[in-house]
Amino acid sequence: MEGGAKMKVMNIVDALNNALDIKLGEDRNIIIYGEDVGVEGGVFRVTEGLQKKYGAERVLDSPLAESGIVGTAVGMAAAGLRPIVEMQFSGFAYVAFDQLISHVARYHNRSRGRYKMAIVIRMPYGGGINALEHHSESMEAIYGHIPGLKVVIPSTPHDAKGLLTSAIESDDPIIFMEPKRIYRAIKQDVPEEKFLVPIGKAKVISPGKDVTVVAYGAMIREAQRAMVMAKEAGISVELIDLRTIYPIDKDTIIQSVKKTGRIITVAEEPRSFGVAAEISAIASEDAFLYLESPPKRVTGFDTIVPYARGEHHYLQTPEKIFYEIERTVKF
Amino acid sequence: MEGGAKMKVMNIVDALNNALDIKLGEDRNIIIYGEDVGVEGGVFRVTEGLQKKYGAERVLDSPLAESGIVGTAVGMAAAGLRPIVEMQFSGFAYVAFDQLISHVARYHNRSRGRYKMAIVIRMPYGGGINALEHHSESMEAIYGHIPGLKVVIPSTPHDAKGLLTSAIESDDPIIFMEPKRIYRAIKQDVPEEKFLVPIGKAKVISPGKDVTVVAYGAMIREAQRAMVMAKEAGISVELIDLRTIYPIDKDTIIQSVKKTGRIITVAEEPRSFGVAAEISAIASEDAFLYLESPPKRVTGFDTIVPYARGEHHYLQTPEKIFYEIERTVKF
Amino acid sequence: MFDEYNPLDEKIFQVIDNDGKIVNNKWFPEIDNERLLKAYRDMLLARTADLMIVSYQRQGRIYTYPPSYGQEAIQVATAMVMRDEDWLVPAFRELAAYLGKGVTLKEVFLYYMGFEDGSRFLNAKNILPISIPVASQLLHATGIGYEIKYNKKDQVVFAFVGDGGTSEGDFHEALNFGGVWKVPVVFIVQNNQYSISTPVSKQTASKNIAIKSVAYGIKGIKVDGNDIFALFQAIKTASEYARSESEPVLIEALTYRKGSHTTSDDPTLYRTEDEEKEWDMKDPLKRLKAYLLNNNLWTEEQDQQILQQFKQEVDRQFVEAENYPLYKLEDVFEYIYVEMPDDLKRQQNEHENFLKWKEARK
Amino acid sequence: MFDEYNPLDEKIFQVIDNDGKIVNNKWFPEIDNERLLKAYRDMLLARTADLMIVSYQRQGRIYTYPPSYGQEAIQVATAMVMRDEDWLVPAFRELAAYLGKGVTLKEVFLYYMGFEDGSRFLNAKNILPISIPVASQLLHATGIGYEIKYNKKDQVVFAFVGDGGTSEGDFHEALNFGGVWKVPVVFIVQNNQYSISTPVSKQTASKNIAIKSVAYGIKGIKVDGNDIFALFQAIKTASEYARSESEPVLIEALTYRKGSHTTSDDPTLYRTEDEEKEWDMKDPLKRLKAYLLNNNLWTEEQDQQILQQFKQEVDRQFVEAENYPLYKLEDVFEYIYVEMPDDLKRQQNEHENFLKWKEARK
Ligand SMILES: Cc1ncc(C[n+]2csc(CCOP(=O)(O)OP(=O)(O)O)c2C)c(N)n1
Ligand SMILES: Cc1ncc(C[n+]2csc(CCOP(=O)(O)OP(=O)(O)O)c2C)c(N)n1
Ligand SMILES: [Mg+2]
Ligand SMILES: [Mg+2]
Repeated sequence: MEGGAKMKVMNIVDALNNALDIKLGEDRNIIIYGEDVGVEGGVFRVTEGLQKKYGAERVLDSPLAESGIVGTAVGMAAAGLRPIVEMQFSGFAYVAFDQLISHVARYHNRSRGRYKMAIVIRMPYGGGINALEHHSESMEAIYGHIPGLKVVIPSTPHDAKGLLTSAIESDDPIIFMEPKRIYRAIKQDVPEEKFLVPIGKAKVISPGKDVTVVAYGAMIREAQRAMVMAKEAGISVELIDLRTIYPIDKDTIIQSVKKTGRIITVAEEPRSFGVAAEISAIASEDAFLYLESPPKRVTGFDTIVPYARGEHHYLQTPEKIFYEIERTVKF
Repeated sequence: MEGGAKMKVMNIVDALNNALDIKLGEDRNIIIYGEDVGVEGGVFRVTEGLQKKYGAERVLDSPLAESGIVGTAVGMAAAGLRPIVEMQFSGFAYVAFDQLISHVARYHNRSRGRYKMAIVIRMPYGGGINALEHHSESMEAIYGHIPGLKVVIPSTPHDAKGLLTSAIESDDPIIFMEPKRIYRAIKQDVPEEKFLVPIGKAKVISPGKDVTVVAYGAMIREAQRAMVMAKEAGISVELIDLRTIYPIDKDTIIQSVKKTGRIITVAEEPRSFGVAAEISAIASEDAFLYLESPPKRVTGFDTIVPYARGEHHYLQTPEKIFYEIERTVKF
Repeated sequence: MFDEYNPLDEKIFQVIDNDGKIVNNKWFPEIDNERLLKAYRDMLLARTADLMIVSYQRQGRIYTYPPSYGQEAIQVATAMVMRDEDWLVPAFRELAAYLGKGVTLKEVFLYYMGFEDGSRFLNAKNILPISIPVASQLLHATGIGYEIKYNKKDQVVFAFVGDGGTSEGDFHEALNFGGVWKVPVVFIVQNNQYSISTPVSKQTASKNIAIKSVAYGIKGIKVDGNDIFALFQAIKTASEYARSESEPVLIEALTYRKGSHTTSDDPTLYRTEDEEKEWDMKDPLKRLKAYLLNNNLWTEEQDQQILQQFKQEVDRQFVEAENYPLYKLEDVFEYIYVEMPDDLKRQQNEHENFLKWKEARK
Repeated sequence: MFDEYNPLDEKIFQVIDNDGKIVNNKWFPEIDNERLLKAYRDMLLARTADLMIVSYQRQGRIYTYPPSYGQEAIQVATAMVMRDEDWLVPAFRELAAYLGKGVTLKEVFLYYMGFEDGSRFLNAKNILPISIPVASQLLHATGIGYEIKYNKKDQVVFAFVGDGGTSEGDFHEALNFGGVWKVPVVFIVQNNQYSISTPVSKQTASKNIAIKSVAYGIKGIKVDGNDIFALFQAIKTASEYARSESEPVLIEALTYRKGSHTTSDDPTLYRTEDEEKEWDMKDPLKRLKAYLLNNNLWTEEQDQQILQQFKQEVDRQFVEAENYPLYKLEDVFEYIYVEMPDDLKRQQNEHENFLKWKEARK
């Protein structure tokens, strides 16, 4: 599909902006709003230039109120629009949780199919940018646990564009979490045309045979670095980019574990009750007889993400991942 | 400790009321408020009679605003009071999530020990009472995932009193979830005096050797019924009442699994990213070599809790638990 | 009207008194007799249904229900003004308004019998389902208002909330967004004096609720919520203003929940009989009936006759609802997503295997 | 004063003009010269520190910082009124107010260097830490107010929020609870015209922000936020009222954020130079300085001299902060709970094992 396509070098911000631009051009039901997304183009500039191009009725600055942003999106969606809203940082989405859980996630069911919540809720998340408190958290497990939501996290510019496009075209509500730490860190050739990366499908980034490493978002890059270290140590890693938190791609995970017999999940989140726990549970439930060592979680501690100066203690590093890879393989 | 104590037959509502009464009497820094907890004594009557006894300054009806209730509790706690607030149903606590996550859970750390959040947030939760939407959910995993909170769920009148008393005396903020389905269903002799049931300690309700069943809240009763069926089928179940969701009592779980080699978690919550996943992960991480069958989750589906007429499809029944016990033992 | 009845002055807009006598000729609305009689019948039907549901509930034939009797005038007046294309955004205590939008009693019964299907409201155009989290629905109304404005539609949104609901942050955000976005939404507060057991005085220290419009730069008015003439006039004026100016309006309608909060509530814990009696004299149905009788538009015989008809109709639809097909396992899964994840299908299959096992064991 | 400057009339309370001339003798406050000079010095120190932090940030010596210069008068006036026992509940742009409460510059630097320790404010009595989630802190203020009332203490709470913050539900709930509970809280809105790039006109349609007090049945006043005399008078009157009546007050202080939203923001995207120039004429520091010079209370020489002192002091404390001990692994765990769960200790040990392994590999 992407073979003959015209390509352009993009970072994740470019890719997201490009996906929004294409979809705004295609579908006049799409409305983008949130705090500072209009005139300024968002604090990370993901919506830059879109208000100029599509007008302030379609790309607008809202009052500073996240529940208001998400709640009005529910009404817009019920009336047939397809709002894409931004939470300035994922750490400020909590104010909108009631609208998210009670309405965004439930309206389709409550109205028994009458109203579709074709809403995308974008939010930068994760640590590593020396930010103030509340700007560094990774709460994807909470969204994953809420029935009615789908949760997507890209790790590359290519996927950012393809997944966001799928999210916008989805009739289900999507929590679209953007690993802001790598917003501009990775550049890649991305097709200029529209294309889709399917929601709910993980990607085997590189096949291997000794151990499966599942990661997503900014952790992919760290895991890749760990993979290099592992290779040097003679360990062959199968790296999987989860890409979607829910619905989680069990098949890809299970298939991989059945091959490697070992699994490690790398995530920025607090450890207990997190995504990594779910993956360990899946592996031990559905690939029990194939497991040669305990499924391992390489995650943040069960602590609040430290302020900038302490973050390095909390964040997963290639060394830490490699350390756990080695321990797992030697188990 | 409870040996010579005077006992009284109580249901869970009585026991909670009694714990509140004793603590109100002991400590004038305790303030109870929430929607309809004063004059009416709460929609489930847990605070019945307390306003009359302690006055409307200490037991009061607040405006209808959960964020307001939790947010003002943060200020009270900072100023040295020990507020106990009620969310009328756990399904309405979402409105208060920002105050819960950003402040209740974080103030002690943010102020580096200067301010303690000695706050108890009580909330009836769970299904099985033919209620309207939002009145039946079980979102304990979300609270468990939030660093800074502790999450407690009693399953008996005795534990309700002992755990609530510990929660009130704790200097850490406690999410106290009350299984409303069994509010009045279980009666038990409970000491009239104050006593504590420690937070963070699970209880082995009945020892067994073939399979460990972990449950909590209203699911204990269902699990006990399943245990009877299992016994008839010649299966010896070790039943553990988790009592605290976080900090989860890994030691008790691991010890049990090392003995039985098999583990099942029974919970009302949606399956993915839930408490049961955490327990499966713990078992497979820390008792890997002892596991003789895949850890199993007997939980709700990853769906919104159905309205009253469909709830029986969703809720865990003794048969369903027994079915999974049998499958696990036969694995 | 908004100037004359500025909520800052604490004036209440009223047109008829407790005896159904006109006290405000200036603002007496033009309503032809047929329409007026229909309004009366609609109020009576809602009240009849309401009271019958309460007794069905006592018989264990339906689950918890929040009765709305005493508040019918507000809802029927809204229905009178509301066009087919207009949107209704309910809270959870607006039986007469749903019916006015075309919802069937059967659907309402299904809802309170615990079927999501009762929440689809397929026979009514442009209506949202019942919303339980207090005040949250007001933001949906504002969002719909945005769509109306964006697509230059000739529509107005009527959104309901209770007095207790005005304390929630979402009330504030909905009116504030509405004011900034300038959307055609009529926010109607049914101030029935209580939020469960909590009186308005513990809910807010503001002089009244209509006055809160000032904080959002929008119009507001306080209306006698048991006076169908005043309500009709106010809601009509508000909706015309909202429609032509694309502006929100806040209406506070003073009324009283004559029944309990829900069928599981016991109002004697927090209300006095005296208070209930006082409000009984202001009963909206009695007042309209008095007006109709005074003006020879209606007779006691007609009243009795139609009451019987209504009772039969309510019962017929109730029994129909009782005979609704059983809730199937697949109903739990069907509408959670538009595109159902494979794993949900697996969970369903897994459970079906259990059910087969269970069946086989018998 | 509240009656004379009723926000419904859109009046702004002002005492001196842009040139430091008294325009309102009636309300000119009694402040002795020493106190006034101290106020000026405090404003100057805050401004000096602010500008220096911005340049430290450019040098990469501190992380993102939200400058408050232009808004010093509000904060220093609050500090002048605030007693030791009173509570300060900050948002995140109140440098001068923290300093006025006894917080050291070093602590503030530590905070923005990414140490939780900078958030403890140990040298200041009755102050909450900086609060990032917009408007959420106002509820804490109301809660503290409840404690004051409950324990019959002689205290007032001063709580800050921005214009953008007034849109959040928590603003509404805090003022509403405050009104119902009748607590001694002075809510101060620093209306600096913008919420990052979003102007107040997109934030609310209400005539002004002070007017929102009406919705909560409390007093409100709109003050020139760059006029230290007016601010002192208003905040003093408000705090006396709050203290004696146990009632909240809402103060809107009109000002301008002269710098960027934070050091990562670029105001040229959303503000014009003309606008910035216009506000430059209203600069609170200039106005007070003009008054002092006019009245021979201060000289340019003194100004230069003290500025040099301040610069040295700021730099001294900054370097001290830079030499703060490294952030240790145990600091991540220490204060998450009062009673630390065993598993957290295990996580720490586990990580220490990794660190040992890492060390050994070198
Ligand atoms: C967010 C939220 N909190 C609590 C409840 C529980 N509850 C249901 S109705 C109600 C009172 C509502 O009072 P009001 O808004 O005056 O409406 P009324 O019931 O009088 O019609 C409460 C507290 C809820 N449904 N939603
Ligand atoms: C709940 C929440 N949403 C978003 C943000 C991100 N944010 C930080 S400051 C700010 C603007 C605040 O504007 P205002 O209240 O006017 O205060 P000012 O920055 O002008 O001092 C925003 C949107 C936040 N901190 N909290
Ligand atoms: Mg009410
Ligand atoms: Mg501002």
